[in-house]
Amino acid sequence: MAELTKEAHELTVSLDWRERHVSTIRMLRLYARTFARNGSAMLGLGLVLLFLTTAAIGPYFVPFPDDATGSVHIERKLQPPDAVHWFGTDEVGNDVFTRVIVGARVTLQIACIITGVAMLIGIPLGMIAGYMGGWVQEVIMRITDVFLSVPGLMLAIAIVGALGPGIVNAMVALSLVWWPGYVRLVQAKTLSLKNEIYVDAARSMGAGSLRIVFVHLLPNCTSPIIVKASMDMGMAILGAASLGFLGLGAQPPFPEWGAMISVARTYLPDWWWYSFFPGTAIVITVLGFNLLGDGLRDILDPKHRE
Amino acid sequence: MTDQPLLSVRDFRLEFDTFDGVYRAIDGVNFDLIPGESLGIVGETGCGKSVTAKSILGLVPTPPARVVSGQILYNGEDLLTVGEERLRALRGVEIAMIFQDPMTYLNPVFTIGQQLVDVILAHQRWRPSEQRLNRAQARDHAIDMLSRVHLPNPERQLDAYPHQLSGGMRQRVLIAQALSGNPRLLIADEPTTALDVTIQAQILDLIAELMGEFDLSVILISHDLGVVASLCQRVVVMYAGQVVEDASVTRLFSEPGHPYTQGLLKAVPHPGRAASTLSGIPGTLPNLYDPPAGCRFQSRCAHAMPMCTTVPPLYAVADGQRVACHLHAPEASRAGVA
Amino acid sequence: MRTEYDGKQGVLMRKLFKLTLVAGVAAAVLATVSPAVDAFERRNGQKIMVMAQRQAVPIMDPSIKYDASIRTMQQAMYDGLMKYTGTPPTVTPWLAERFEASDDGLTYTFYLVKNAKFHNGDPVTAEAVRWSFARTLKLGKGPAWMLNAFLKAENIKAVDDHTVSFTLDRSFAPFTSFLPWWYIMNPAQVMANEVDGDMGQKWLIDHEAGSGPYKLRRVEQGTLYELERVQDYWKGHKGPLGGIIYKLIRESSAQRAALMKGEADISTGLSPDEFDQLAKIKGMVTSTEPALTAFGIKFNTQGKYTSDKNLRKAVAYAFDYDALVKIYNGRAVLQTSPFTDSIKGKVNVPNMPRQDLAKAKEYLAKSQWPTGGIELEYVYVQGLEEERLMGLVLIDNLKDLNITVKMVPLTWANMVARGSKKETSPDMIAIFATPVSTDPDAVAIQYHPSSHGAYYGVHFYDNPEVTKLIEEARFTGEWEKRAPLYAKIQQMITDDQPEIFGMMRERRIVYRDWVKGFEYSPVRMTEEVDLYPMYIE
Amino acid sequence: MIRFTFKRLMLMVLMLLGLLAITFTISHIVPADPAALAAGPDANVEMIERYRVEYGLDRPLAEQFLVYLGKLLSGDWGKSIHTTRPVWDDLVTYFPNTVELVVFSIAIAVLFGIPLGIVAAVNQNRPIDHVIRVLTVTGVAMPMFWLGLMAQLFFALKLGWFPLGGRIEMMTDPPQAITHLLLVDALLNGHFGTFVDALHHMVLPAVALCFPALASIIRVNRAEMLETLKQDYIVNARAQGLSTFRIVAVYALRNAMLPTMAMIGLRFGWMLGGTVLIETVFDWPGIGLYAVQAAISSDFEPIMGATIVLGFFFMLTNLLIDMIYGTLDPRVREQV
Amino acid sequence: MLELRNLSVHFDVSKRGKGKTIVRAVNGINLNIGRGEAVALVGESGSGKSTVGKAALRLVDTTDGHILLDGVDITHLERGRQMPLRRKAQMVFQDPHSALNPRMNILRSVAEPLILHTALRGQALTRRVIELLEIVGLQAQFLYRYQHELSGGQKQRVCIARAIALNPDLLVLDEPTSALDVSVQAQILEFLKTLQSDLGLTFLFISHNLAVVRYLCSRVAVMYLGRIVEEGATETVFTTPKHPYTQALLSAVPWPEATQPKGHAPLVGDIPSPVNPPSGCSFHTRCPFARERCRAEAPTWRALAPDHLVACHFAEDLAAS
Repeated sequence: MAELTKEAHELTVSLDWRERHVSTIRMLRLYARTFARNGSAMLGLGLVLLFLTTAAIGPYFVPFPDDATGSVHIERKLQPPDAVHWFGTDEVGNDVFTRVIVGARVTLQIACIITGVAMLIGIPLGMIAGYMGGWVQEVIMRITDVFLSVPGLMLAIAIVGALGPGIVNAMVALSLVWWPGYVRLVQAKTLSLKNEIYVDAARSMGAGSLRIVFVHLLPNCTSPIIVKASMDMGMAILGAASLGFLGLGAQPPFPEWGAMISVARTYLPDWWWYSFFPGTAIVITVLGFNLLGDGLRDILDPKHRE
Repeated sequence: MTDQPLLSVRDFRLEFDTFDGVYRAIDGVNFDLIPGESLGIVGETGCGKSVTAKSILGLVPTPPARVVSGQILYNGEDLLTVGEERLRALRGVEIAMIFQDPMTYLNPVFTIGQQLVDVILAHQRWRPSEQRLNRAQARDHAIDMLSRVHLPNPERQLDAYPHQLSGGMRQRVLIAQALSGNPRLLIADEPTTALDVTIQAQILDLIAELMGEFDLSVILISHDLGVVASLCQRVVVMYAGQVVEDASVTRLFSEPGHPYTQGLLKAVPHPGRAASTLSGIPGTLPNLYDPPAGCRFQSRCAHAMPMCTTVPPLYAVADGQRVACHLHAPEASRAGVA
Repeated sequence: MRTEYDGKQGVLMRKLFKLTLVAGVAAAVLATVSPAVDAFERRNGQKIMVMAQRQAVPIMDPSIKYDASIRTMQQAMYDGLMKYTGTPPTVTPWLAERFEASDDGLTYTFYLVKNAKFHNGDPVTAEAVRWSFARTLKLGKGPAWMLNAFLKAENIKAVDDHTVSFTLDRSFAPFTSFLPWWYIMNPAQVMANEVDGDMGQKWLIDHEAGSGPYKLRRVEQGTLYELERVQDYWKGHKGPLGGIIYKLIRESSAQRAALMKGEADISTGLSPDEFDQLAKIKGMVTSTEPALTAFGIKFNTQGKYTSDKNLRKAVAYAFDYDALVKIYNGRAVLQTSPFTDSIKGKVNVPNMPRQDLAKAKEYLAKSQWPTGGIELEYVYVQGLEEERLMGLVLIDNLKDLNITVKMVPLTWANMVARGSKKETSPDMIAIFATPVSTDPDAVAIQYHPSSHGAYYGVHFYDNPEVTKLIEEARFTGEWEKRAPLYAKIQQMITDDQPEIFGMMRERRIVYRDWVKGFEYSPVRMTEEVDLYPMYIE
Repeated sequence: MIRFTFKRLMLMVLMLLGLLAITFTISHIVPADPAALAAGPDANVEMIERYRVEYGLDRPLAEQFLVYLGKLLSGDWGKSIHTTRPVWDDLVTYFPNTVELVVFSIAIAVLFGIPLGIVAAVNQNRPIDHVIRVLTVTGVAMPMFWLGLMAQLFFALKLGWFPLGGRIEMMTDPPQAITHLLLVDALLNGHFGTFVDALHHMVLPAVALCFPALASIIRVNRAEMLETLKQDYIVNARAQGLSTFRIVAVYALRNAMLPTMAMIGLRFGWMLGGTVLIETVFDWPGIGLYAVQAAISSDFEPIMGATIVLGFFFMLTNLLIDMIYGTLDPRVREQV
Repeated sequence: MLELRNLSVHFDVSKRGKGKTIVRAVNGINLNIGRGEAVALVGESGSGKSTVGKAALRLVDTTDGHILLDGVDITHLERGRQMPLRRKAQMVFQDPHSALNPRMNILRSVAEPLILHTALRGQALTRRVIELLEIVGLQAQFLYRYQHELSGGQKQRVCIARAIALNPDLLVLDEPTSALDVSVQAQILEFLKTLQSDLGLTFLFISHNLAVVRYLCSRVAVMYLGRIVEEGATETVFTTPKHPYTQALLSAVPWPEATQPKGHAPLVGDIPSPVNPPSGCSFHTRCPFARERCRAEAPTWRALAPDHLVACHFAEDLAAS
């Protein structure tokens, strides 16, 4: 009985990658199918892809690449949209279309950094708090609570106010107010997963705490994290744009959308195109990430699956 | 007691439209319930017994469910076609239902009293106006019902929330709620599965007691042959959405007709007898997205034969026992097909 | 998935819809109750002028703080001994009928008008004047810096009810030109509201005790300030006006809209583009007088990079001066000297740098960074659109020198704080500097080491030779001797290039055509308006 | 419940201390010299030093914090270095305006959000559901300030239905301050016109402010209603013959309200943050505008004051929400 | 093999500021399991039987008493030194679905103990896993499947494969079949029976299902509210139960046949809360034979016959009646 049958042995050796991952492939197919049926999720995916493509290759195809880094052509300032300047020009004659396109890359960087830093801080803290429990959890969660006890944007403004305006400081500030959300999410998830029987089982087999946290718990936390991260990309863009709007975020000529609006709003309503296009870009991108996040939630979180 | 059935399920078929295709959950269910009778429906997970029971009261959401064919006649009235308004008038007043896990079937944020009184008041709509109860009377009625299900301190329990009661007490509350409209038929869907054996015994005794007291007919759904045996007079065995056997309790345990019933009996360990051997039924449930033609048990059946690819009707065997297996077909027809 | 609630859904839907509908209708009704907008506001039948301004007036105490918005209010509520009027600006006696200076230039005696009285009816006495000056000097804030170097409170004497004398520690030629910044308060009223020995500081934040043409009617901090006409103002009024509302509108687009809708009658601080847009509209009057204010981009002459004079020169020659004028849509003239045009003794300095890339590269080659490759910081006031644009111009221009520019917007206060130490003072700061006097000393002193740390001294320029000349000129009495000294000073400063000498822009003030009596004086702060002579027809 | 409230209040004090410590630290890493700031542009070194001593800026940070706490407890919230006005006076002036705006706004969000969520859930995948979903998705994606600007341009500037900004008509004298809440004071003084005028000014900013919250509330309420309607106890309620309206509007709603309440609490915080943007756009003399101006002038006592007040207010509302939670869900009540 | 001496496990579930709330899950129990024996621990929910199983494997901390495994006291073994224990004793859980990590395929799940305790890696590891799967009657094709793609019976087989991967001596089976349908349960029970005799395993079998226990185990201990009330050879306990609780329990189980057991008199009331167990004999609140003494005095644990222990003051009288 204990002797391995020959066929079984051959089976393991002969299994190629595809066969080994047949379950994963099937699952991904199911996800893809669920996703494809969800119209708004597909729209979100489309918008996000459009955004990512723009961020990736857009800067190489813009008509006036110099305008993105700040040049001055006062002679053609504030021209309405036409065949040359699709989105018009701004107050120093830069092509708004160019700046909006290049802004996609900047915006992507901002969103990635803010969510990335927040995740890097929040996820380990959340896992530690949830798994260790006791006073460690108390300390971490109380600090988290303190950060959450004041409206995020308000705290970010206070931080930027102290550090001084600028895109780097804005990102620091937003990351600093963003991580508590991840701590809460991961801590709650870890807390509930900790009582799963398979964790007990792992412990009964002698797995140590680190192994349990990273091998058994973390992979099971990924779904809500992915969903939140997708939503947060949009929210981070909004946050950075809000700071930019208040003049505390990115500074011109840095082609960040929020900063563009912050300047452009003084040119409303007569020179509407100047703020309209960056604003639309923000709405579309955030909408894309939100719809994508919603769609991901539908397929990753069975509770919301219909 | 007349032989006119109180409830008659005829050729009932129901499908679910799901993401992966059409799930043929119920495929031709037939049984009758005579007034005053207690009927057990047994079967393993996924055999469709719960869906059948919920269909009687129109509680299966449509979509995704879809009734393909059949009738569910209650006093001659087809419940599948009467519509929501009429069903509401029947629910709790004519036909009542209790469920498996008494915790999840009570709303956690309302007191027992609120939930009981609400149901009682809802029933008043169907009563003649001079007999209608007001809120205070409904409350009295609720207390009365709670004491009839032997819930200690009924008046105090009215203000309790579900989570403050034990499982057994919650099931009593559900029973009180179900019987508050004085129905004629009680459908009990695995009423004791979530309970401990000692509590299970209490609840089964209670149902038996109330059957007499309220002149009830009962349909008891369970996966536990013992539970069915202890309460019911007649048993319907279901497998993969079909009725495979319909017999009196005595007949079923002494002369099980269907290979599935036989296998089931051999698989259950007996608490009252010393260990001999057990044998499980080999194989797994057929895929109901693409069920095999004919008898759905054929792939696991030791007696499978070519004829099994046709759907076996319920052959009358003896003493009211009916078995859906070609083994019980008259010799002639068996030979004919073979 | 459709739910199983089809049966009673209709009823439910209808009920919910009714709820929603009622709420919606309520909102719509509210929306239509829009009050009609008049051409101008009235109160008790008298016309009220509304100013739409972006900057708040957080504090009105004349001893504590002054800036354009604060002075606009202070000037309306208080009187000074002297007042600036007209173009070119002259120092006109105001509460003082006249004054006499002793021959040594140390003692000044002021003779007050007899009919002036405070808003509560008390007469304006010499004692009140003495007390007001003493208070400001004692508190050491606001305009105290102008005089505290050579005037001690105990050397101010009330000679009689209407005569007050000042004895300076040493002679100071421009003394009287600083007096318009000092206002006279009613000591009785202020001291009656003293708390914990604060000399009425808390009370004066949003109350006044002045003798000016208007008195404070209400203060709604952060929203508006309303002034009410003092009917029996001792100097009389120029035209009919019941009061003035200084309304805060922080968005320039809203500010403009208010002006267009007639909700506001006068506005300052609009961007050149907005200004031009408004100027085209019928019924708008614009004032575009040249200002005393100079705009320059100051280098930190003791900073890491900009201590290199050749680098400074290179930047100055790379800069596109025409862009400055373009930014203002032509409403500016370039500086031809470190001194602006209205300053006495201003000469046209030859060889003022203008954009010349060859020369710029030449100077750069001589500097420590012959190939560029450095980043310079450009600090400007957050929200000042023109300064931001100049930064953009700078970025564009310095690209040719392989120098990058980092734009750092700061609030005015933060910027000044950063510039207060040579260690933190940025490489380049955009500064609008309005001299508080037309005397050349008011400008020249900006290049004296005693100015280091003040906003106009952020360059930390220190040329001992120039310093000597400034001191000499300052305490020289006769103009004929001073003039050549100042000409030399101008030339030497230009050569050292402590800043990019920019331009003088026109002030942009817009008001409705029913507003009359607007008087301009270039010595006022950038967005300051003298409310006294104005009225509505 | 009293015990619960008391314990939560004690916890709140601790959280406030934490919050104070955090903001104090943040606001003291200012690169600029606050004393130089305060002394003003023309100040010389001596004047700057005078300020430094006056504001206690020459002492170590920990000591400054303790001094600050001590003063706070004695009712002295410090004064603005920038304007020299006492912070407490400013907070009393500005904070009530924010409270009114935010409360009005959240009221709109809740009053519209919950019914719309129910309508969408009950009509899942029908046209009305799709319309509501589009509304909610764009609502969340729309930058609040952008929405505010557009609303201002369209409804105030173009159509002229609403005023451009501000709290009340400028010629209206505000009623005598009793509660400092303008709407309440107007009613208390019987100035009905002022009340309507103030409300009229509030509509645009409140709507712009509530939109993301409204969208979230609809979304959560819809999802939770759908989830709740699948629950066993709903099946049971139907099996016992309860009417659909009663099931949806009473039985399911109360359960669905629990997560919705949590979302309302969360969104309330966002709203308090969002007032910064909305108050900027609409010139609303509230604490957000005040805080932003303090922040950009590195004026730390007002920042701290505003942060404490906002934090305190947020904590109070969370307490309120927890108490509502407790009345809605008996299990929560007992856990405490 | 396994010896529990006066074992108590209490959980502190107090909430801050609400006074102490202690759940006395296990309250001083003694149990010896010999090598190769299959001992059942039966009782209703809340009786503490699962806690005993977890305590035996040091998955929960003991409050009092000692646990001896192969004569070695493991009661206070630190985390880092538990590895030998893990090799000797393994556990199979009630719900095989949640006992398998949903993000791990079967190969990874079964390999987990091997990775932790042996140097097997790569092909050798895979081969060993296939071997284990074959032992429990599963084919190699399941290797790369995930938990949700298997039926309940298959999942429980995977769990068993995982538990026997390190060739342990002791298996703690916590209700291994209660989540399964009867036809599958029968298969697993059969399989467990052969496994035990083939590999010479010692079983601590925790269950509420008396019928299953009777089929599989040679000895049985009945628990009520954290205490063992009766213990003995399965046949003895089932045919001549001495404790009134055991009697009630046995009579409450319906038989899968037309004739039901006689003397069916269900217990009244519910199991009291383990937070606040009744004084004296904890069963006295529900015992139809309770007398004054039961309320006051906890019964001693005594032997009625060489292999039949009971904790009841009046066990002899009841047996006689």
